[in-house]
Amino acid sequence: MQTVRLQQAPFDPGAETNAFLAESAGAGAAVTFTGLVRTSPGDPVQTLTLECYRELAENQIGAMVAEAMTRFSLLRATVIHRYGTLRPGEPIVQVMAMAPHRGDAFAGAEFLMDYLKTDAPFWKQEQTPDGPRWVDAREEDSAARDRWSSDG
Amino acid sequence: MQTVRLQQAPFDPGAETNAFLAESAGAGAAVTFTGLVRTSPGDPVQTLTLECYRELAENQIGAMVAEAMTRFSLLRATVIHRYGTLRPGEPIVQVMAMAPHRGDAFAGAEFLMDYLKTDAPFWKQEQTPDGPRWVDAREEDSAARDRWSSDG
Amino acid sequence: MKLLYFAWLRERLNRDEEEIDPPAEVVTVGDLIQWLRGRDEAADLALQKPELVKAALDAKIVRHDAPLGDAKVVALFPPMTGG
Amino acid sequence: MKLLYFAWLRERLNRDEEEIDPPAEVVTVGDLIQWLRGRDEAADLALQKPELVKAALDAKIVRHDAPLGDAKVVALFPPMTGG
Repeated sequence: MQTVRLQQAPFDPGAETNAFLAESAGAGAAVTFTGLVRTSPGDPVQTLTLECYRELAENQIGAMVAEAMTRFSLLRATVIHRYGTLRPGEPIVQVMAMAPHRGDAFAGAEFLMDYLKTDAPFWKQEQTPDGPRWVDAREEDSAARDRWSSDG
Repeated sequence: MQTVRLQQAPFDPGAETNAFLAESAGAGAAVTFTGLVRTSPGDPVQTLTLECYRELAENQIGAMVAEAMTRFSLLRATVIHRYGTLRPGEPIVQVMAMAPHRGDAFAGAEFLMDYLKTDAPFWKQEQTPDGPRWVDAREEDSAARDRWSSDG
Repeated sequence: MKLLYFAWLRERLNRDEEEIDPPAEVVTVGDLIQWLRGRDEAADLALQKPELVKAALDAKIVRHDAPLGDAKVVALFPPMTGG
Repeated sequence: MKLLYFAWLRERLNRDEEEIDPPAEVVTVGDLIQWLRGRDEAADLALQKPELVKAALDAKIVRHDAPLGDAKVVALFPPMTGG
């Protein structure tokens, strides 16, 4: 069973994990990844605004979750992704994967995160004391995604 | 900051994740692994009893968490491990790892799970319709642990 | 057809969408990008590095050599930064 | 010294702990295991595959060639199945 939710509203990471676990149906392993708005004293971020192309995001994320389900024999997978304006420490994204074996649950969740970074149509702009700046796509993120096609 | 809790009482996986996330201190990535008592229609398990050598478990798990913190630059890591008698679907273990980067959070949590499987002094006995049986240590678990020493 | 812009493309072009009616010789996404560059200076600057411009036709990602075909909605956007 | 048994070792030996006072020639964990096997038949059977017996001295895991030294608590147990 796969679920994709794109929303402006905040979500409760722990409540989402508990709802996900409630239908474990005998499975042994669940991995939850939670991504938070980052900040650091040396590079303070006041807010982070995510722009989203919703219709494309639904298509892209739906396809990557379907691939993860098959590839890692997942019993359940959920992606929750926010857009709009968020403050440091707020959850942006949560990916959950459930499988009979822990290795598959870890791999499924990490696969989804790597693909979300490069293939989900969101664009991030940070508001900083020096003004707004667009977050550039990172080479490492493309490399992280590409390793899933080279080892398959 | 590292936390190890060994307990007979149940825990609430989502509440633990939320408490863990509450002190994110600017970090971007948190991974929660939750292990559940498994069952399947073809091989039903009525209850699972975990025996524990507490003093050794505290030493062993404390050392592996300390290693994970250093090796993966984790900002926070928590292991919660239950013992006693559990029913199918109940959480047995939860591992949480927080890091600035998602790859480290995933690797830290998976490293800890792999070491818990082989190096934490718990022994599992399943109660089944055919009587009790001890769960054997698995070759794959030793292999999963050993890959962390070969790639370092 | 409808054209959508996102992120810094939207900002530099100062619009998030427009209706366009390109001539018949505009066959592919790449042709469309070149045609847009010829229309005004802001577009010429914003689209000058085609490797930084991703495209979707009717909410499906395509390469620049994809034909526009009967697409009703074309989207142009920078590399994605999800997650 | 105190000796602890866990899991199926505990079951087969029908005790979870005992006080022992091995002779001076029992120097290592491996020596102790052989000495225990000589004491009774249940121990001889339970400990017959030393590779399935792990050991800890004062709550620190050691190999079978480790000297018992001044350890107050020796634990013997099967391979661990945590997580």
